[in-house]
Amino acid sequence: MKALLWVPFIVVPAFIQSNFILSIFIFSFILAIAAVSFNLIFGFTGQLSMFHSAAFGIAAYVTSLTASIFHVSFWLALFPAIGLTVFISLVIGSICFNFQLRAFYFAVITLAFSELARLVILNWNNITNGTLGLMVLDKPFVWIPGAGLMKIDGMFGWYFFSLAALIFTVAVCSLVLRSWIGRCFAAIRLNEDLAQTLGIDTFRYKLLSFTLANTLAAISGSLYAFYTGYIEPNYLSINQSLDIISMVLLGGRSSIVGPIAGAFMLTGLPHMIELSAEARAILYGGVLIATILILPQGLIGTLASWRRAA
Amino acid sequence: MRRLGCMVAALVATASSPVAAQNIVKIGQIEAQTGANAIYGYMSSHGLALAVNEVNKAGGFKVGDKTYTIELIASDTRGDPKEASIQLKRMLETEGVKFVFGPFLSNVFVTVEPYAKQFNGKFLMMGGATRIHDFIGTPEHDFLIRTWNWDAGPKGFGNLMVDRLIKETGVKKIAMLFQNDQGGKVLVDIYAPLFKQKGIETQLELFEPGTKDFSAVLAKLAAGKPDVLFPSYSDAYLYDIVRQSTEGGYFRKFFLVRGSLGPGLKNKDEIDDYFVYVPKYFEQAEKTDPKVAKFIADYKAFYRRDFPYDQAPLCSSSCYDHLFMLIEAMKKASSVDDVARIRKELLSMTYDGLWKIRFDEKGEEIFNFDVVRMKRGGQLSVTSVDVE
Amino acid sequence: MLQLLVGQTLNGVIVGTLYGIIALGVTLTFGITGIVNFALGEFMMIGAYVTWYLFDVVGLPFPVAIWPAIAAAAACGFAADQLLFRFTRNNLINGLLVSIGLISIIEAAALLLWTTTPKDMGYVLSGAVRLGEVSIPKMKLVVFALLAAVMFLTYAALSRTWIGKAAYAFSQNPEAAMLMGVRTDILQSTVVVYSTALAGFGGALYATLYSLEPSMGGLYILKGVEAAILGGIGSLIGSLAGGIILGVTEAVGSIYLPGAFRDAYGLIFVVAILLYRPSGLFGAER
Amino acid sequence: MLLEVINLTKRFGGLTAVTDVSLSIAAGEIVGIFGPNGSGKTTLINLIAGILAPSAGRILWKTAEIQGRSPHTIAAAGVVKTFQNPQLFMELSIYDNVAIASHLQLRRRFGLNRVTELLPWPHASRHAEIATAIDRVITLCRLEAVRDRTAASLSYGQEKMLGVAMAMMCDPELLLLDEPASGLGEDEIRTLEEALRDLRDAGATLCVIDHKVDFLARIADRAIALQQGAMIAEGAPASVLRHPRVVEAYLGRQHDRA
Repeated sequence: MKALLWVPFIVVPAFIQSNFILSIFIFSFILAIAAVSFNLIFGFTGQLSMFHSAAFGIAAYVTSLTASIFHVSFWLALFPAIGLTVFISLVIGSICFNFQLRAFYFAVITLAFSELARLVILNWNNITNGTLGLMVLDKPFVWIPGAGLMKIDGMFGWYFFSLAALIFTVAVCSLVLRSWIGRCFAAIRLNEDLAQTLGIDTFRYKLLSFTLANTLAAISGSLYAFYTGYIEPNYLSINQSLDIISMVLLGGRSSIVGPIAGAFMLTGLPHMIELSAEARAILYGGVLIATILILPQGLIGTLASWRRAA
Repeated sequence: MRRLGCMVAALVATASSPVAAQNIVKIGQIEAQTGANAIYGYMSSHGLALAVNEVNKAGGFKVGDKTYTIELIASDTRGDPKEASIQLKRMLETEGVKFVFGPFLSNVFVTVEPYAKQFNGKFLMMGGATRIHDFIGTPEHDFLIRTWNWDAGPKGFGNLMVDRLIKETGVKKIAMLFQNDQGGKVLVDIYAPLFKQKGIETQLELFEPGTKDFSAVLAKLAAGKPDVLFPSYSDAYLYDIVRQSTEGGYFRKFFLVRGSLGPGLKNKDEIDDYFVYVPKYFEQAEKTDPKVAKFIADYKAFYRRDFPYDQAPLCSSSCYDHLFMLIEAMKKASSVDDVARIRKELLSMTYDGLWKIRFDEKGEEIFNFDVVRMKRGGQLSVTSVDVE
Repeated sequence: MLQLLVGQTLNGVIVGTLYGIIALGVTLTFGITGIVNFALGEFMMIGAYVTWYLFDVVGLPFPVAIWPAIAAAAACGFAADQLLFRFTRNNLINGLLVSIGLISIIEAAALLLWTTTPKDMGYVLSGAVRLGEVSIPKMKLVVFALLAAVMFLTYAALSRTWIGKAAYAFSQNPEAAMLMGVRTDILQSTVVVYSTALAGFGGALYATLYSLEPSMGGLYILKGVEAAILGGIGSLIGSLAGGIILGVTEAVGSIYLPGAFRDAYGLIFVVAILLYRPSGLFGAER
Repeated sequence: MLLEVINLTKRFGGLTAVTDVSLSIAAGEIVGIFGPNGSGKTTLINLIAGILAPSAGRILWKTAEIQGRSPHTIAAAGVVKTFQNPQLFMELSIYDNVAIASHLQLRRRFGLNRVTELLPWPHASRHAEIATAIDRVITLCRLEAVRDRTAASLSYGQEKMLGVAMAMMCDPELLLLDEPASGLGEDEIRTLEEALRDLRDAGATLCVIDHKVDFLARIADRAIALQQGAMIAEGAPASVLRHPRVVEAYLGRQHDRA
C-alpha cells in the first residue's frame, strides 16, 4: 500500500507547468536519492560516514567524462562510475572497519579520504579541467514502450526520470532493510558486541552498508551531473556532505521517507521564504540545532511517533 | 511572504504566465552573497541595492509619460549552480524579470547558460563572469552583456599592463602565485601565454583557497630568483602574501591585475615597486570627482558601515553604474520591456558615471582604467590608460 | 636548499603551535564532555576580530586588547555551552552537528558585522630575525613563545590544581570521579569555556600574523582536529606535537611538492598514523 | 569430545586470570563451572567464545583449533554464549530481538537462497518456518506474554531469559551460560532450569557458569571448580562439592559468612 504514496508525485506535473517549481522537485528527487542512501549507513547502521559527497562527486565525474571522451551513452557510462565507487568503497571500508575505528575516528578518516579525492579531481587539470569544471552537454536516452527511444531533455522528461530513479532507490533500500540484512544493520547499530556473539559478521555487513550507500549515491551524482549539465570539484566538498546530513536529520534518520522530506525542505524552502543571505544562513543553523535538540527524531519521525501515540 | 503567494499562484495551473505588476520594473540579480567565492557577488549585490534604493527614493524614473519604480529580486546563489538555475527559472518564468544582473561566477554562468539561451531576445543578462566571454557575440546569445573589463584580447587591459610593466621595470622573469580556484586558473590561462609571447620567463605556484601562511611557497618561488611577484587576485590573500614576502625578504616588486593598493601601502617602506591595475583609484577620485564622493557617502549612509577601499567597490560601483545605464537606455528606447531596443541603446551609448563605460558591438564592456604605481616609501604615480 | 629546508621547518613549527592551541581545546572538550566542538574555529575568529577592533579601531595597545578578546570568546563559549552543548554531553554525533549549526550562525553574524572585506590589523611587531639565509618574522617568534607558554601552563595546571586533577580523574573514570565529589556539570562547563578561551587567545595572536575574514574559522578547526587526532585525543602534549607535526609536514611538503596539495600532506599523514596507531602518537594504547 | 581446552592461560598485564586450565565437554551433557567471584569463570568462557584471545594454550572444537578466532566465526561454528548482565537490543521488541538472533539458523537452513528474501515477493514458506522457530523459542523461555514489548521494558529475570532465548535461537551445539541464575528469584530460577533441560533434550550441550552451587548441583551432570584461575576439582557435582580444597576455598568462606 505504501506504493500509493507515490501517486501524488506522478500527477503533480499535470497541474504544475512552472519550470521553477518542477526544477525544485527534480533537484529534490535527485538529492533525496543521496539522502536516502546516506541514511542506510548513518541512520540504519549507525556509522557517520563523511565519504558520501565524494562518492556522489566521483561518480558524477566518471560518468560524464566517460560519456564525453568515449562518446558512449549515459547508461554505459554509468557502469565504470558504479564499478569505481564499489571498488573505492570496499577499499576504504575495509581499511576503516578492519581497524575497528570508532564513531569519531571513522567520520574523520572518511572525511580525510573524501578531501583527498576532492584534491585529486581539483588538481588533475588535463582531465577534469580543475576548478573551472566541465560542461555536460549530452543527455540520457530511455526506451519507452510505444514512444520508443526518447531523449531525456526538458522538465517533464527529467521529472519522471529522476522520480523513477528515486522510486528505484527507495525500493532497493526497503527490500534490503526488511530482509535479514536490515536486521544485521540494526544489530550493528544497537549493540555490536551482541551482534558478534550471535554470529553476525559485523565487518562484512558494515562494509556492505557502506558500499551500497555509496553506490546509490553514485547514481544520484551521475543524474545530478547530467541534469545540471555541469560538474565541478565542489560536488565533493564537505558542505555537500553536510547538506545531505542535514536533510537526513531534518526529515528523520529512523525511516526511509524522512530523508526524502528533508531533501524537499532543504531544496525548496530557501526559494519560498524571502530572506537576506545572512538571515538565511542563521535560520539554517538555528533550524539544524533545533531539530537535533528538540526533534531528534526529525520531522517525519516525530509525526510517526505522534501517530503511534494517538 | 509575497513569494509564498506566487508559489501558490504557480501551483494553480496557470503559473507559467508572468505576473507583471503595473509601473514596476523587475530587476533580478543572481550572485553568491555568501560562501567561499562570495567576495565579488557580495559587493555587487551591495552596489545594485544601493542604486535601486536611490532610484526609488527619487520617486522612480520616467519613461515616456509613465513613472516606474524598481523591484529588486536578489537571491543568494552561495556559488551553487543548483541554486542559481532554480532562481533564474523563477525570475524569468514566475516573476517575468527582463533584466538580470550577474553572475560574476563562471561555474554559475555555464550552468544556467543552456536554459537562459531559450529566452534569448526575451531578457538581458548583465554578468561579469569570465566564461561569458566564450559565449558573447555567438548566435542565440544576444541576451548576454558582459559587465567587466576583459584581460585578454586586443582591447583587454592585460596586454597593456604587461607592456607597461616591461617598459618601466625591464622585468625578465616573473613568479605567479594564485589560489587554485576559478579566478586563479583563468588568470593563469590568460597571462602565462601573454608573458611567454613577450619573452618573459614565468614560474607558477597554486595554493589551496584558505591558505594564510605562504612563506613556504614564497621561499620556494624566491629560490628561482624572479624579479617580480604576480600574486593572487583577492585582498584576502594579498595582505598576507605581500607582508610575508617583504618580511621574509623574498620579494620587493609586485605586479597586480586585481586587488587593491592597500597591501602595498601597508608595507610601503619594504617595497621597491608595486604595480597595480585599478579600474578607478577611489582614494584619489574621492577627492577630485564629486560623483565618486557622493557614491562613497551614500554607501556609508545606506549600509551604516565605512567604505571598503579594496577591490570590492569595483564590483559595487560597476553594478551601480550599470543600473543607471540601463535606465538611460530604457528612456532612449522609450520602453521598459522591448529588450532588443534597450540592448541596442545600451551598446550604442557611452555612459559617464563613476566610470566612463561603453560596450563594443558584441556586448563586451570597455572602460578606461588607472595604473597606479607605488615606489618605495609610498609615493604614487597614477596614469589613466585610455583603452581606445 | 638546506637553508630553505631549515627555515621552513622552523616556520612549520611556529604555524603548528597555532594548530596546536585549537587541538588542545578539541582534546580537552572531547576528554571531559565526550563531544568534538567543531565551532572552536569560530571562537578563534571572534577573538581575532575583537582584537583587531580594539587595536585598530579603538586604538588600545595590543597587550591590553588581547584580554577583552579572550573574554569575548569565553563569554560566547559560555553562552553556547549553557544553551546548546549542555544538552549534547557524551553524544558525539549530536554534538558534532550542533556545533556545525553553530558555525553557520556565527559566520553569518560575522558577515553582517564585518562583511567579506578582509581586515588586516596594524603590525604589532614587524621585521624579521635573520640567521644567515634563514629569516623568521619577529612576531612569529613572539606568537610561538606565547602559545607554547600557555600550553605548558595548561599542562601544569591540569597536573597540579584541584580542578585539573578532577578533570583528569573524570576523563579516566566519570563514575569514580563523581563519587569523589566532582561536580560534573561545573567541571564540564569550565572545560568547554576554557577551550573557547584558548581559541580566543589563539585568534588574538592569529590577528597579529594574518588578515581576517569571517570564513577563517572553518579551515583552522579542521587542522585542529587533525592535529588532535595525530597527537592522540586526550593527550595534551600530543595536541601540541600533533600541531607541530602537521605544520612542518605542510611547510616542508609544499617545498618539494606542489603547493596546491598542501592540505593533502597533512591528511595523508593523519590517515597513516591512525592506521598504524589508532590511539594517536601520544595517546594511551587502548 | 565436542570441546577440548588444553593448558589454556590468559594474562592481563600482571595478573593471570586463567592458569593452565584443561577440560573437555562431551556432547549432550550439562557441565557446571563454579568458583568464587574473580576465579576466572567469565574469562574462561570469553576465551572459548572468542571474545578474548588466550595468552597460551589451545581450544579444540570438534578437533579443530578455534582459539583466537573472532566471536562470530565461533558462534557460526556452534558455540554461543550469553552475557552475565544481559546484552539486548533495547529499542526492539522481544520478537525482533529473537528474530535478529535467527541470523545463523537462516544461514544454515537456506545458505545463499537467502537472497530470494530480497525479492519483492519473498518466500512465504521460509518466513513461516523461521517465524515458528522464533515463537517456539519464545515459548520455551516463557516470554510469550511479553512477545511484543520492547526489551527495555522487561524485568531483570525476563531480560536474562531473553538473553538465553537469543542464544538458543542460534541453535548452538554448545551453549555457554554466564551466571544465568544470578539476580533471579527462586521461581524464576525454576523456570530457567526447566528451559535449560528442555534445551538439553532438544540436543544441545550446555556449559553453565555460576556461583550458586545448589542451582548447579541440581542441573549439572558434571561440575568443575575454579579458584584463582586454576582448576581445583572435577567430577560429579556432589563429589566436587565435598572435595576438601573446594570446601576450604569456597564453601569455607560461605560458612564463615554464615
